[in-house]
Amino acid sequence: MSGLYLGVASFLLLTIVVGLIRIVRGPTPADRILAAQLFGTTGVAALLLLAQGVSSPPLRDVALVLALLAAFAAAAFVRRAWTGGEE
Amino acid sequence: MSAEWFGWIFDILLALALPVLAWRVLITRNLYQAVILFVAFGLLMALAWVRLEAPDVALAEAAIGAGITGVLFLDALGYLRDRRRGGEADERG
Amino acid sequence: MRAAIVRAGLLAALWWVLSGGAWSSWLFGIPAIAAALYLGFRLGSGGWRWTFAGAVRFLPFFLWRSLSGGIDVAWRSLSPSLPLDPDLIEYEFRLPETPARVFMSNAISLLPGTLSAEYADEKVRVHTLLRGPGAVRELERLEERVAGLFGLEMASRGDRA
Amino acid sequence: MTVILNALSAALILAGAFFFLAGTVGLLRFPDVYTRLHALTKADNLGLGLVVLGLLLQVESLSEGVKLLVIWGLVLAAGATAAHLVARTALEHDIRLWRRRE
Repeated sequence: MSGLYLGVASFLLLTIVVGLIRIVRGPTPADRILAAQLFGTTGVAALLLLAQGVSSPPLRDVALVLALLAAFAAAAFVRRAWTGGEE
Repeated sequence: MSAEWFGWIFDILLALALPVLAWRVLITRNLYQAVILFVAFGLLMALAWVRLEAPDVALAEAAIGAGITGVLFLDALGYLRDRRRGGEADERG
Repeated sequence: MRAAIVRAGLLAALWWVLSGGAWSSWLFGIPAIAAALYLGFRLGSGGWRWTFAGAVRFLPFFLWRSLSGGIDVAWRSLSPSLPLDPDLIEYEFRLPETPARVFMSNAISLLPGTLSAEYADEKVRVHTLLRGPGAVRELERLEERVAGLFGLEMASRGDRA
Repeated sequence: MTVILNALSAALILAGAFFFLAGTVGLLRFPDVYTRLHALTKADNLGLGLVVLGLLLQVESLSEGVKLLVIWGLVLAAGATAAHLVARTALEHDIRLWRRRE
Protein backbone atom coordinates (compact mmCIF):
# COMPACT_ATOMS: atom_id res chain seq x y z
CA MET A 1 0.00 0.00 0.00
CA SER A 2 2.75 2.49 0.83
CA GLY A 3 3.87 2.42 -2.80
CA LEU A 4 0.42 3.68 -3.75
CA TYR A 5 0.51 6.47 -1.16
CA LEU A 6 3.90 7.73 -2.29
CA GLY A 7 3.01 7.31 -5.96
CA VAL A 8 -0.16 9.39 -5.65
CA ALA A 9 1.71 11.93 -3.50
CA SER A 10 4.30 12.31 -6.28
CA PHE A 11 1.52 12.74 -8.80
CA LEU A 12 -0.06 15.46 -6.66
CA LEU A 13 3.30 17.22 -6.36
CA LEU A 14 3.46 17.16 -10.16
CA THR A 15 0.02 18.77 -10.46
CA ILE A 16 1.17 21.50 -8.03
CA VAL A 17 4.34 22.20 -10.02
CA VAL A 18 2.40 22.31 -13.30
CA GLY A 19 -0.21 24.55 -11.66
CA LEU A 20 2.54 27.05 -10.78
CA ILE A 21 2.61 27.95 -14.49
CA ARG A 22 -0.65 29.79 -13.86
CA ILE A 23 1.03 32.01 -11.22
CA VAL A 24 3.80 32.93 -13.60
CA ARG A 25 1.40 33.58 -16.47
CA GLY A 26 -1.22 35.52 -14.52
CA PRO A 27 -2.51 37.67 -16.16
CA THR A 28 -4.43 39.31 -13.28
CA PRO A 29 -3.38 39.33 -9.62
CA ALA A 30 -6.44 37.17 -8.93
CA ASP A 31 -5.02 34.41 -11.10
CA ARG A 32 -1.82 34.45 -9.08
CA ILE A 33 -3.47 34.04 -5.71
CA LEU A 34 -5.17 30.90 -6.96
CA ALA A 35 -1.87 29.27 -5.99
CA ALA A 36 -2.93 29.55 -2.35
CA GLN A 37 -6.04 27.58 -3.19
CA LEU A 38 -3.95 25.01 -5.05
CA PHE A 39 -1.57 24.53 -2.12
CA GLY A 40 -4.33 24.56 0.46
CA THR A 41 -6.01 21.50 -1.00
CA THR A 42 -3.44 19.66 -3.09
CA GLY A 43 -0.61 20.21 -0.60
CA VAL A 44 -2.77 18.96 2.26
CA ALA A 45 -3.73 15.83 0.32
CA ALA A 46 -0.07 15.15 -0.57
CA LEU A 47 1.00 15.53 3.06
CA LEU A 48 -1.77 13.25 4.34
CA LEU A 49 -0.70 10.60 1.83
CA LEU A 50 2.95 11.00 2.84
CA ALA A 51 1.97 10.72 6.51
CA GLN A 52 0.36 7.36 5.76
CA GLY A 53 3.06 6.26 3.32
CA VAL A 54 6.02 6.72 5.65
CA SER A 55 3.84 6.16 8.78
CA SER A 56 4.73 9.47 10.37
CA PRO A 57 1.64 10.93 12.11
CA PRO A 58 3.24 14.36 12.82
CA LEU A 59 2.97 15.09 9.11
CA ARG A 60 -0.80 15.43 9.59
CA ASP A 61 -0.10 18.47 11.77
CA VAL A 62 1.97 19.98 8.96
CA ALA A 63 -1.06 19.42 6.71
CA LEU A 64 -3.27 21.20 9.22
CA VAL A 65 -0.93 24.21 9.34
CA LEU A 66 -0.78 24.29 5.55
CA ALA A 67 -4.57 24.39 5.33
CA LEU A 68 -4.74 27.32 7.75
CA LEU A 69 -1.93 29.27 6.07
CA ALA A 70 -3.33 29.00 2.57
CA ALA A 71 -6.52 30.65 3.81
CA PHE A 72 -4.51 33.38 5.59
CA ALA A 73 -2.42 34.07 2.50
CA ALA A 74 -5.52 34.46 0.32
CA ALA A 75 -7.17 36.77 2.86
CA ALA A 76 -4.02 38.90 3.31
CA PHE A 77 -3.66 39.20 -0.42
CA VAL A 78 -7.14 40.43 -1.20
CA ARG A 79 -7.29 42.68 1.87
CA ARG A 80 -3.92 44.38 1.62
CA ALA A 81 -1.76 43.87 -1.39
CA TRP A 82 -3.97 43.81 -4.43
CA THR A 83 -3.48 47.00 -6.42
CA GLY A 84 -5.92 46.46 -9.24
CA GLY A 85 -6.25 44.93 -12.66
CA GLU A 86 -2.78 45.94 -13.88
CA GLU A 87 0.21 43.66 -14.16
CA MET B 1 6.67 -0.69 -8.06
CA SER B 2 8.07 -0.16 -4.62
CA ALA B 3 7.52 2.68 -2.24
CA GLU B 4 11.20 3.52 -2.44
CA TRP B 5 10.96 4.05 -6.17
CA PHE B 6 8.09 6.51 -5.83
CA GLY B 7 9.93 8.20 -2.98
CA TRP B 8 12.75 8.85 -5.45
CA ILE B 9 10.36 10.33 -8.00
CA PHE B 10 8.95 12.65 -5.34
CA ASP B 11 12.45 13.77 -4.30
CA ILE B 12 13.65 14.35 -7.86
CA LEU B 13 10.57 16.41 -8.66
CA LEU B 14 11.19 18.53 -5.57
CA ALA B 15 14.89 18.90 -6.33
CA LEU B 16 14.06 20.12 -9.83
CA ALA B 17 11.22 22.44 -8.83
CA LEU B 18 12.95 24.19 -5.92
CA PRO B 19 15.91 25.76 -7.78
CA VAL B 20 13.70 26.80 -10.70
CA LEU B 21 11.26 28.43 -8.30
CA ALA B 22 14.06 30.15 -6.35
CA TRP B 23 15.44 31.50 -9.62
CA ARG B 24 12.03 32.82 -10.65
CA VAL B 25 11.59 34.53 -7.27
CA LEU B 26 14.88 36.35 -7.83
CA ILE B 27 14.36 37.44 -11.44
CA THR B 28 10.66 38.37 -11.28
CA ARG B 29 10.20 42.13 -11.70
CA ASN B 30 6.60 42.24 -10.51
CA LEU B 31 6.84 42.28 -6.71
CA TYR B 32 3.39 40.77 -6.09
CA GLN B 33 4.21 37.86 -8.30
CA ALA B 34 7.58 37.47 -6.58
CA VAL B 35 5.94 37.32 -3.13
CA ILE B 36 3.47 34.67 -4.23
CA LEU B 37 6.28 32.66 -5.79
CA PHE B 38 8.19 33.07 -2.52
CA VAL B 39 5.24 31.63 -0.58
CA ALA B 40 5.04 28.77 -3.07
CA PHE B 41 8.76 28.19 -2.59
CA GLY B 42 8.29 28.06 1.20
CA LEU B 43 5.56 25.47 0.89
CA LEU B 44 7.61 23.27 -1.42
CA MET B 45 10.53 23.71 0.98
CA ALA B 46 8.27 22.44 3.77
CA LEU B 47 7.62 19.34 1.66
CA ALA B 48 11.40 18.97 1.25
CA TRP B 49 11.86 19.05 5.05
CA VAL B 50 9.19 16.38 5.27
CA ARG B 51 11.18 14.20 2.89
CA LEU B 52 14.31 14.82 4.99
CA GLU B 53 12.39 13.33 7.92
CA ALA B 54 12.23 16.59 9.84
CA PRO B 55 8.50 17.21 10.33
CA ASP B 56 9.17 19.79 13.07
CA VAL B 57 11.31 21.88 10.74
CA ALA B 58 8.65 21.43 8.05
CA LEU B 59 6.06 22.82 10.45
CA ALA B 60 8.24 25.84 11.23
CA GLU B 61 9.03 26.38 7.54
CA ALA B 62 5.34 26.32 6.58
CA ALA B 63 4.24 28.55 9.46
CA ILE B 64 7.10 31.05 9.57
CA GLY B 65 8.90 30.76 6.22
CA ALA B 66 5.85 30.75 4.00
CA GLY B 67 2.98 31.90 6.19
CA ILE B 68 4.07 34.74 8.42
CA THR B 69 6.83 36.04 6.15
CA GLY B 70 4.50 35.90 3.17
CA VAL B 71 1.73 37.80 4.95
CA LEU B 72 4.26 40.39 6.20
CA PHE B 73 5.61 40.85 2.67
CA LEU B 74 2.10 41.31 1.31
CA ASP B 75 1.35 43.82 4.03
CA ALA B 76 4.59 45.69 3.33
CA LEU B 77 3.66 45.88 -0.36
CA GLY B 78 0.25 47.27 0.55
CA TYR B 79 1.96 49.85 2.77
CA LEU B 80 4.39 50.83 0.00
CA ARG B 81 1.50 51.30 -2.40
CA ASP B 82 -0.38 53.51 0.08
CA ARG B 83 2.73 55.66 0.57
CA ARG B 84 3.28 55.97 -3.13
CA ARG B 85 -0.32 57.06 -3.62
CA GLY B 86 -0.03 59.50 -0.72
CA GLY B 87 3.10 60.98 -2.32
CA GLU B 88 1.35 61.49 -5.64
CA ALA B 89 -1.54 63.21 -3.91
CA ASP B 90 0.91 65.56 -2.14
CA GLU B 91 2.57 66.50 -5.41
CA ARG B 92 -0.76 67.28 -7.01
CA GLY B 93 -1.96 69.28 -4.03
CA MET C 1 -24.43 29.49 30.36
CA ARG C 2 -25.53 26.21 28.85
CA ALA C 3 -24.24 27.34 25.48
CA ALA C 4 -20.85 28.09 27.04
CA ILE C 5 -20.59 24.60 28.56
CA VAL C 6 -21.55 22.92 25.29
CA ARG C 7 -19.04 25.04 23.40
CA ALA C 8 -16.28 24.35 25.95
CA GLY C 9 -17.00 20.63 25.61
CA LEU C 10 -16.73 20.79 21.82
CA LEU C 11 -13.49 22.77 21.99
CA ALA C 12 -12.05 20.29 24.50
CA ALA C 13 -12.93 17.42 22.15
CA LEU C 14 -11.24 19.30 19.30
CA TRP C 15 -8.13 19.85 21.41
CA TRP C 16 -8.07 16.18 22.34
CA VAL C 17 -8.14 15.26 18.66
CA LEU C 18 -5.49 17.80 17.64
CA SER C 19 -3.07 16.96 20.45
CA GLY C 20 -3.47 13.22 20.03
CA GLY C 21 -4.61 12.82 23.64
CA ALA C 22 -1.32 13.54 25.45
CA TRP C 23 -1.93 14.58 29.06
CA SER C 24 0.83 17.20 29.19
CA SER C 25 -0.76 19.05 26.27
CA TRP C 26 -3.64 20.25 28.48
CA LEU C 27 -1.20 22.69 30.06
CA PHE C 28 -1.60 24.69 26.84
CA GLY C 29 -5.00 23.32 25.92
CA ILE C 30 -6.97 24.75 28.82
CA PRO C 31 -5.76 28.36 28.34
CA ALA C 32 -6.33 28.00 24.60
CA ILE C 33 -9.90 26.80 25.13
CA ALA C 34 -10.55 29.67 27.55
CA ALA C 35 -9.20 32.18 25.04
CA ALA C 36 -11.31 30.68 22.24
CA LEU C 37 -14.45 30.84 24.41
CA TYR C 38 -13.76 34.47 25.31
CA LEU C 39 -13.12 35.47 21.70
CA GLY C 40 -16.15 33.55 20.48
CA PHE C 41 -18.54 35.38 22.78
CA ARG C 42 -16.72 38.68 22.37
CA LEU C 43 -17.12 38.55 18.60
CA GLY C 44 -20.74 37.53 19.06
CA SER C 45 -20.96 34.45 16.91
CA GLY C 46 -24.32 33.48 18.38
CA GLY C 47 -27.43 32.45 16.49
CA TRP C 48 -26.10 29.22 15.01
CA ARG C 49 -29.00 27.12 16.19
CA TRP C 50 -29.20 24.16 13.87
CA THR C 51 -31.55 21.23 14.22
CA PHE C 52 -30.49 17.61 14.26
CA ALA C 53 -33.17 16.47 11.84
CA GLY C 54 -32.18 19.25 9.47
CA ALA C 55 -28.53 18.22 9.64
CA VAL C 56 -29.40 14.59 8.85
CA ARG C 57 -31.20 15.80 5.73
CA PHE C 58 -28.63 18.46 4.80
CA LEU C 59 -25.43 16.44 4.96
CA PRO C 60 -26.23 13.75 2.35
CA PHE C 61 -27.70 16.42 0.07
CA PHE C 62 -24.59 18.57 0.38
CA LEU C 63 -22.16 15.68 -0.12
CA TRP C 64 -24.12 14.45 -3.13
CA ARG C 65 -24.27 17.90 -4.72
CA SER C 66 -20.57 18.60 -4.17
CA LEU C 67 -19.77 15.20 -5.65
CA SER C 68 -21.74 16.10 -8.78
CA GLY C 69 -20.17 19.56 -8.69
CA GLY C 70 -16.70 18.04 -8.87
CA ILE C 71 -17.67 15.59 -11.60
CA ASP C 72 -19.31 18.38 -13.60
CA VAL C 73 -16.30 20.69 -13.47
CA ALA C 74 -13.87 17.81 -14.12
CA TRP C 75 -15.80 16.85 -17.23
CA ARG C 76 -15.83 20.46 -18.45
CA SER C 77 -12.11 20.94 -17.94
CA LEU C 78 -11.13 17.70 -19.67
CA SER C 79 -13.57 17.93 -22.56
CA PRO C 80 -11.79 19.16 -25.73
CA SER C 81 -14.51 21.65 -26.73
CA LEU C 82 -14.45 23.40 -23.32
CA PRO C 83 -18.24 23.49 -22.75
CA LEU C 84 -18.55 26.77 -20.82
CA ASP C 85 -21.09 29.56 -21.09
CA PRO C 86 -20.54 31.64 -17.96
CA ASP C 87 -22.94 34.22 -16.59
CA LEU C 88 -23.38 36.39 -13.52
CA ILE C 89 -26.77 36.27 -11.80
CA GLU C 90 -28.33 37.78 -8.72
CA TYR C 91 -30.19 35.68 -6.22
CA GLU C 92 -32.46 37.18 -3.62
CA PHE C 93 -32.45 35.38 -0.27
CA ARG C 94 -35.63 34.03 1.22
CA LEU C 95 -33.76 33.03 4.36
CA PRO C 96 -34.57 35.43 7.19
CA GLU C 97 -31.32 35.41 9.18
CA THR C 98 -27.77 36.53 8.52
CA PRO C 99 -25.81 33.48 9.82
CA ALA C 100 -27.84 31.14 7.63
CA ARG C 101 -27.26 33.43 4.63
CA VAL C 102 -23.52 33.50 5.20
CA PHE C 103 -23.52 29.73 5.55
CA MET C 104 -25.44 29.40 2.31
CA SER C 105 -23.24 31.74 0.31
CA ASN C 106 -20.24 29.66 1.34
CA ALA C 107 -21.95 26.40 0.40
CA ILE C 108 -22.87 27.80 -3.05
CA SER C 109 -19.26 27.59 -4.26
CA LEU C 110 -19.15 23.82 -3.79
CA LEU C 111 -22.32 23.10 -5.74
CA PRO C 112 -22.32 22.25 -9.47
CA GLY C 113 -21.70 25.26 -11.68
CA THR C 114 -22.17 28.00 -9.09
CA LEU C 115 -19.68 30.29 -7.32
CA SER C 116 -20.72 33.00 -4.89
CA ALA C 117 -19.00 36.20 -6.00
CA GLU C 118 -20.52 38.96 -3.92
CA TYR C 119 -22.60 38.88 -0.80
CA ALA C 120 -24.81 41.79 0.21
CA ASP C 121 -27.39 41.62 2.97
CA GLU C 122 -30.45 40.70 0.95
CA LYS C 123 -28.91 39.00 -2.05
CA VAL C 124 -25.90 37.22 -3.40
CA ARG C 125 -24.29 37.52 -6.82
CA VAL C 126 -23.44 34.15 -8.25
CA HIS C 127 -21.10 33.31 -11.11
CA THR C 128 -22.40 30.34 -13.06
CA LEU C 129 -20.62 28.10 -15.53
CA LEU C 130 -23.75 27.65 -17.61
CA ARG C 131 -26.37 30.22 -18.60
CA GLY C 132 -29.95 29.26 -17.96
CA PRO C 133 -32.45 28.31 -15.26
CA GLY C 134 -30.46 25.36 -13.89
CA ALA C 135 -28.39 27.47 -11.52
CA VAL C 136 -31.40 29.18 -9.95
CA ARG C 137 -33.09 25.82 -9.39
CA GLU C 138 -29.89 24.59 -7.75
CA LEU C 139 -29.81 27.63 -5.45
CA GLU C 140 -33.48 27.26 -4.50
CA ARG C 141 -32.96 23.64 -3.54
CA LEU C 142 -29.92 24.57 -1.45
CA GLU C 143 -31.82 27.37 0.28
CA GLU C 144 -34.62 24.99 1.28
CA ARG C 145 -32.12 22.56 2.80
CA VAL C 146 -30.28 25.37 4.62
CA ALA C 147 -33.61 26.61 6.03
CA GLY C 148 -34.25 23.07 7.24
CA LEU C 149 -30.79 22.84 8.77
CA PHE C 150 -31.29 25.98 10.83
CA GLY C 151 -34.97 25.31 11.49
CA LEU C 152 -36.09 28.53 9.80
CA GLU C 153 -39.24 29.55 8.01
CA MET C 154 -38.57 31.13 4.64
CA ALA C 155 -40.22 34.31 3.46
CA SER C 156 -42.63 33.63 0.65
CA ARG C 157 -41.79 35.01 -2.74
CA GLY C 158 -45.02 35.71 -4.56
CA ASP C 159 -44.08 37.01 -7.98
CA ARG C 160 -40.67 35.82 -8.94
CA ALA C 161 -40.07 35.44 -12.62
CA MET D 1 -11.43 -8.54 4.61
CA THR D 2 -8.22 -6.53 4.64
CA VAL D 3 -7.82 -7.17 0.93
CA ILE D 4 -11.25 -5.72 0.14
CA LEU D 5 -10.61 -2.77 2.45
CA ASN D 6 -7.25 -2.07 0.84
CA ALA D 7 -8.70 -2.28 -2.66
CA LEU D 8 -11.53 0.10 -1.75
CA SER D 9 -9.08 2.49 -0.13
CA ALA D 10 -6.80 2.40 -3.18
CA ALA D 11 -9.75 3.02 -5.51
CA LEU D 12 -10.88 6.05 -3.51
CA ILE D 13 -7.38 7.53 -3.43
CA LEU D 14 -6.88 7.03 -7.17
CA ALA D 15 -10.27 8.62 -7.86
CA GLY D 16 -9.16 11.55 -5.70
CA ALA D 17 -5.95 11.89 -7.73
CA PHE D 18 -8.06 12.05 -10.90
CA PHE D 19 -10.01 15.04 -9.60
CA PHE D 20 -6.80 16.84 -8.61
CA LEU D 21 -5.62 16.32 -12.19
CA ALA D 22 -8.90 17.72 -13.51
CA GLY D 23 -8.57 20.73 -11.20
CA THR D 24 -5.10 21.55 -12.48
CA VAL D 25 -6.15 21.06 -16.12
CA GLY D 26 -9.04 23.44 -15.46
CA LEU D 27 -6.68 25.94 -13.82
CA LEU D 28 -4.59 25.99 -17.00
CA ARG D 29 -7.32 25.72 -19.64
CA PHE D 30 -10.24 27.79 -18.34
CA PRO D 31 -10.50 31.29 -19.84
CA ASP D 32 -10.86 33.64 -16.84
CA VAL D 33 -10.28 33.82 -13.11
CA TYR D 34 -13.90 33.06 -12.19
CA THR D 35 -14.09 29.84 -14.15
CA ARG D 36 -10.65 28.84 -12.81
CA LEU D 37 -11.97 29.34 -9.30
CA HIS D 38 -14.81 26.94 -10.10
CA ALA D 39 -12.32 24.33 -11.26
CA LEU D 40 -9.99 24.59 -8.28
CA THR D 41 -12.60 24.88 -5.55
CA LYS D 42 -14.86 22.07 -6.63
CA ALA D 43 -12.50 19.56 -8.21
CA ASP D 44 -9.75 19.85 -5.58
CA ASN D 45 -12.11 19.72 -2.63
CA LEU D 46 -13.75 16.61 -4.02
CA GLY D 47 -10.30 15.14 -4.65
CA LEU D 48 -9.26 15.81 -1.06
CA GLY D 49 -12.54 14.36 0.17
CA LEU D 50 -11.96 11.11 -1.72
CA VAL D 51 -8.34 10.88 -0.49
CA VAL D 52 -9.49 11.46 3.11
CA LEU D 53 -12.19 8.78 2.73
CA GLY D 54 -9.60 6.38 1.37
CA LEU D 55 -7.26 7.08 4.28
CA LEU D 56 -10.12 6.79 6.79
CA LEU D 57 -10.41 3.11 5.88
CA GLN D 58 -6.83 2.64 7.10
CA VAL D 59 -6.87 4.54 10.41
CA GLU D 60 -5.85 2.82 13.60
CA SER D 61 -7.39 5.07 16.24
CA LEU D 62 -10.50 7.20 16.68
CA SER D 63 -8.62 10.45 17.23
CA GLU D 64 -6.65 9.87 14.04
CA GLY D 65 -9.86 9.50 12.03
CA VAL D 66 -11.49 12.53 13.60
CA LYS D 67 -8.35 14.56 12.88
CA LEU D 68 -8.56 13.62 9.19
CA LEU D 69 -12.19 14.74 9.13
CA VAL D 70 -11.33 17.99 10.93
CA ILE D 71 -8.63 18.73 8.35
CA TRP D 72 -11.07 18.06 5.53
CA GLY D 73 -13.74 20.28 7.06
CA LEU D 74 -11.20 23.04 7.62
CA VAL D 75 -9.95 22.93 4.04
CA LEU D 76 -13.56 22.89 2.79
CA ALA D 77 -14.54 25.96 4.81
CA ALA D 78 -11.29 27.83 4.14
CA GLY D 79 -11.40 26.99 0.42
CA ALA D 80 -15.00 28.13 -0.04
CA THR D 81 -14.32 31.36 1.86
CA ALA D 82 -11.09 32.10 -0.03
CA ALA D 83 -12.81 31.45 -3.37
CA HIS D 84 -15.57 33.87 -2.44
CA LEU D 85 -13.04 36.52 -1.33
CA VAL D 86 -11.03 36.25 -4.53
CA ALA D 87 -14.14 36.35 -6.75
CA ARG D 88 -15.55 39.34 -4.87
CA THR D 89 -12.29 41.29 -5.06
CA ALA D 90 -11.97 40.44 -8.76
CA LEU D 91 -15.45 41.91 -9.35
CA GLU D 92 -14.54 45.00 -7.33
CA HIS D 93 -11.52 45.52 -9.54
CA ASP D 94 -13.67 45.19 -12.66
CA ILE D 95 -11.97 42.10 -13.97
CA ARG D 96 -14.25 41.23 -16.87
CA LEU D 97 -15.77 37.82 -17.03
CA TRP D 98 -15.28 35.75 -20.12
CA ARG D 99 -18.41 35.09 -22.12
CA ARG D 100 -19.16 32.63 -24.89
CA ARG D 101 -20.70 35.19 -27.25
CA GLU D 102 -19.01 38.56 -27.55
